[in-house]
Amino acid sequence: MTRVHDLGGVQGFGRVPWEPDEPNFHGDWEKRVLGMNLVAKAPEGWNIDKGRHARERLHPVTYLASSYFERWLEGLVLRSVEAGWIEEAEIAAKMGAPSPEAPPDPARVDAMVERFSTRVPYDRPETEGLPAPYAVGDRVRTRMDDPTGHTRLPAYARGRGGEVVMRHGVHVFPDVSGNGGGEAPTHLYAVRFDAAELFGAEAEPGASVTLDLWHPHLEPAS
Amino acid sequence: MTRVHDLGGVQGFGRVPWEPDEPNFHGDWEKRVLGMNLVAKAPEGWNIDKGRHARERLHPVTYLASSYFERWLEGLVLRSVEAGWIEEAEIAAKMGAPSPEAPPDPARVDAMVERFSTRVPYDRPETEGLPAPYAVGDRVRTRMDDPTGHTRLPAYARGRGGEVVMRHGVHVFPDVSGNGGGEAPTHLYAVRFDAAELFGAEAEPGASVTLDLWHPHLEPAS
Amino acid sequence: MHDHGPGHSHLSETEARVRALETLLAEKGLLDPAAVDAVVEAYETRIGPRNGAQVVAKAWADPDYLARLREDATSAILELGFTGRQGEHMVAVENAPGRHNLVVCTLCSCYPWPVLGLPPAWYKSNEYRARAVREPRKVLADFGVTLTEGTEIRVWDSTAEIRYLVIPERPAGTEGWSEAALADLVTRDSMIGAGLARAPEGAA
Amino acid sequence: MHDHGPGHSHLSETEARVRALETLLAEKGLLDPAAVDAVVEAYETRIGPRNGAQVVAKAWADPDYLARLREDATSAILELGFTGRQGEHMVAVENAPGRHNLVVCTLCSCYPWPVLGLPPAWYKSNEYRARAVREPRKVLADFGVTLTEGTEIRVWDSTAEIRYLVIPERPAGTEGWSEAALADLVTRDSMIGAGLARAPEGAA
Repeated sequence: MTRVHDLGGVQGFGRVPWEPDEPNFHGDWEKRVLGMNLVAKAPEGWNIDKGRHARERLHPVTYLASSYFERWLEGLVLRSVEAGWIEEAEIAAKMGAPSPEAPPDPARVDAMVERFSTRVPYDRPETEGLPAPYAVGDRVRTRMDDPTGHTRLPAYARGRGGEVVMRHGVHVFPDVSGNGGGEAPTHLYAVRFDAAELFGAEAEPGASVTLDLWHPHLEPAS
Repeated sequence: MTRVHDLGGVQGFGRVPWEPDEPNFHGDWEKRVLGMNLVAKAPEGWNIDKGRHARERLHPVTYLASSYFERWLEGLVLRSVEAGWIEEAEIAAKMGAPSPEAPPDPARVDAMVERFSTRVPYDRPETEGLPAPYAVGDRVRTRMDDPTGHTRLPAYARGRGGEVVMRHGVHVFPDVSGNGGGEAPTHLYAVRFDAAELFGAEAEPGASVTLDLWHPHLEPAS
Repeated sequence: MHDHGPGHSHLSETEARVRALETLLAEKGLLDPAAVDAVVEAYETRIGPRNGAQVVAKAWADPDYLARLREDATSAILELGFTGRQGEHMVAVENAPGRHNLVVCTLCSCYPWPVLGLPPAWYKSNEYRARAVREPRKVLADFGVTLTEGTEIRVWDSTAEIRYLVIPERPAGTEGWSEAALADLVTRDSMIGAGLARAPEGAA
Repeated sequence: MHDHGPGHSHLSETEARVRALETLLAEKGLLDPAAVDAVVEAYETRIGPRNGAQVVAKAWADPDYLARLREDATSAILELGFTGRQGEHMVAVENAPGRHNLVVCTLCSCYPWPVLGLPPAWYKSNEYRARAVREPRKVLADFGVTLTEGTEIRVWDSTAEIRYLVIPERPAGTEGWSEAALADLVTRDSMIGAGLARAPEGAA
């Protein structure tokens, strides 16, 4: 893997901590972290891919030892610090502040439902200059690169042969947009890999993994 | 990577914590951990590869967040528990025990220097039935497998093309011996990889990495 | 042994840090705490797996709807009023005899919020993200789901903004049921592939 | 921020656990605490980088020895009395103008104990293990070592029981020096490749 967030196939983890009828939150602080991430001011040019990469850039030990909402908390801190808006010492100085929670205003809840139920799609018109797309049924092989920035090609699926099973159209390419390079939209596909191709002879029989991958992740396979 | 111990090339780590004239130990407990690992009774059939794999099998978060000697401590606990000799609860019951340190007996120190200055080699006679070895200068490619047990082929060097630069003879094969399968000695080589082959276009120019790899890790490269 | 469960040992420190950050952001005009309350309330009470259950129930009950769901899941789901953040591009994947689908996001924790609400902690866990792609059958066994020998398992790793909704198999003994009654059988886990739809009460 | 430096937050708990384990193993007859003391003393006082420095100094001063070191480093090092655990199979790799060697063990922390003693903490750190293979030049810069532009860097990842000893370049201005005087210029770090040999005092 490139970074420790790239967890697919990593060994040594135990039982999945499933609980029946699990609540959305395990403490009020988790609610605040979710809400802050959704409504706090974001830097100019911020996007979902930069948000993911902020969490990925947490220290590896911090990342792996933290819960989801702890990562979201630190990702929000990182983005706000990098924007020059706050400093770590200012947070420390506010430790002990009382909870700002208040009963929500029903009209504002309605507005939020409306706001977050608005579709902000990631597909883009097919522009000239894009390579000819692969077709459903084409055999492809993923790149072996181990790039230093944000990427959506997980390490466990690098350098593996699979089959295009869906075309999703042209989408924003996170490997560029997450690294500040603009949207760089290109063809997006669902590509299916036999488990044995990914995990070798010890893979579970009759299993496959399908990943959504962009054109630059792929090369034609013979 | 297969497991988090497989750290080569993993991104997100900061400055190496170098200190000038660093002491061997940063606390007496580290000495005890080293010494216990070197002189405590080991289970029948124990070997260096099983010892490494015990540490690798620590929980991923524990592994990554622990120091070297903490990993050695927990590896020793794991091996002693798996041998059926101690139980975790017995350690808990001894918490608060006084330090057993005592001034070392000079004669015993001499004996220890003698004992640990005895060569216990890992090379073995070349037996019939081994495949014909690669020669220095041969181009080879590493396997893509992601095995579930102990392996000495790091993830960053999987599926990469390199050149045999030394033949080390026939050595015990940890990918077998670390998993309880006996010594399975086979040809061992030093194989050199250009950094760009391992890390792509962003690799540092003029760099290479040479790994010691065993015959089953390799396939001829065209 | 050391505690390696994430997030439970620093709770009070984390709580204090969260409050400090919120206070700081609010003072700097970067955040409106009342908006935090409102968006949390929205996801706690209005946006959740009951939405997805309606989609599944309609797909079971209405062959024309199922056809539209197969053709363009985003539009078919929008027919029921569900869309928005993390559900912009929907694909429905159908379980069938001999085929089971399981959804994961190994790189973060992508999840179809408009139809399923917020993801449960197990979905976001290191354990699930690491293991679901490598040993889906063992993971399902952890959840108490044992598939028929020979069942094909299709794991979907949500690496893009496409969100996958599993359509579980319709339980036997539900012929002629209303969509509302059917929806009560559709659990959140069944729409991730981590469970099956509930059998009707009284069924074997 | 959370503390992510390994091992410094649980010190007293770890200390207590170490003592508990040692007491338990001793009571069960699995360990002799006096043997622990003795082996620690051996590595603290008898087995260390002074050994390797003698090898390097002799290689600099004695062309015949250098030839034997190149031919069979294990035997040549044994001539000086150094062998044993973690030094069973030695290979010497020589720096030269335009070529620098750096040794790491990415999978654990293999290190040539008979000639260098126990590895320093930085060698065993996650940071060094992760970065040395991917960005050796940046890592060397962290150590204050700046190589001439265009210098080839050969990183050696110690994945087997072969142990690599770096022979640093002999500093200028040491012509005719005794092996003992030369050995004083050979630092531990220079034999890992993480440093250079010291320049003679008074040299520019």
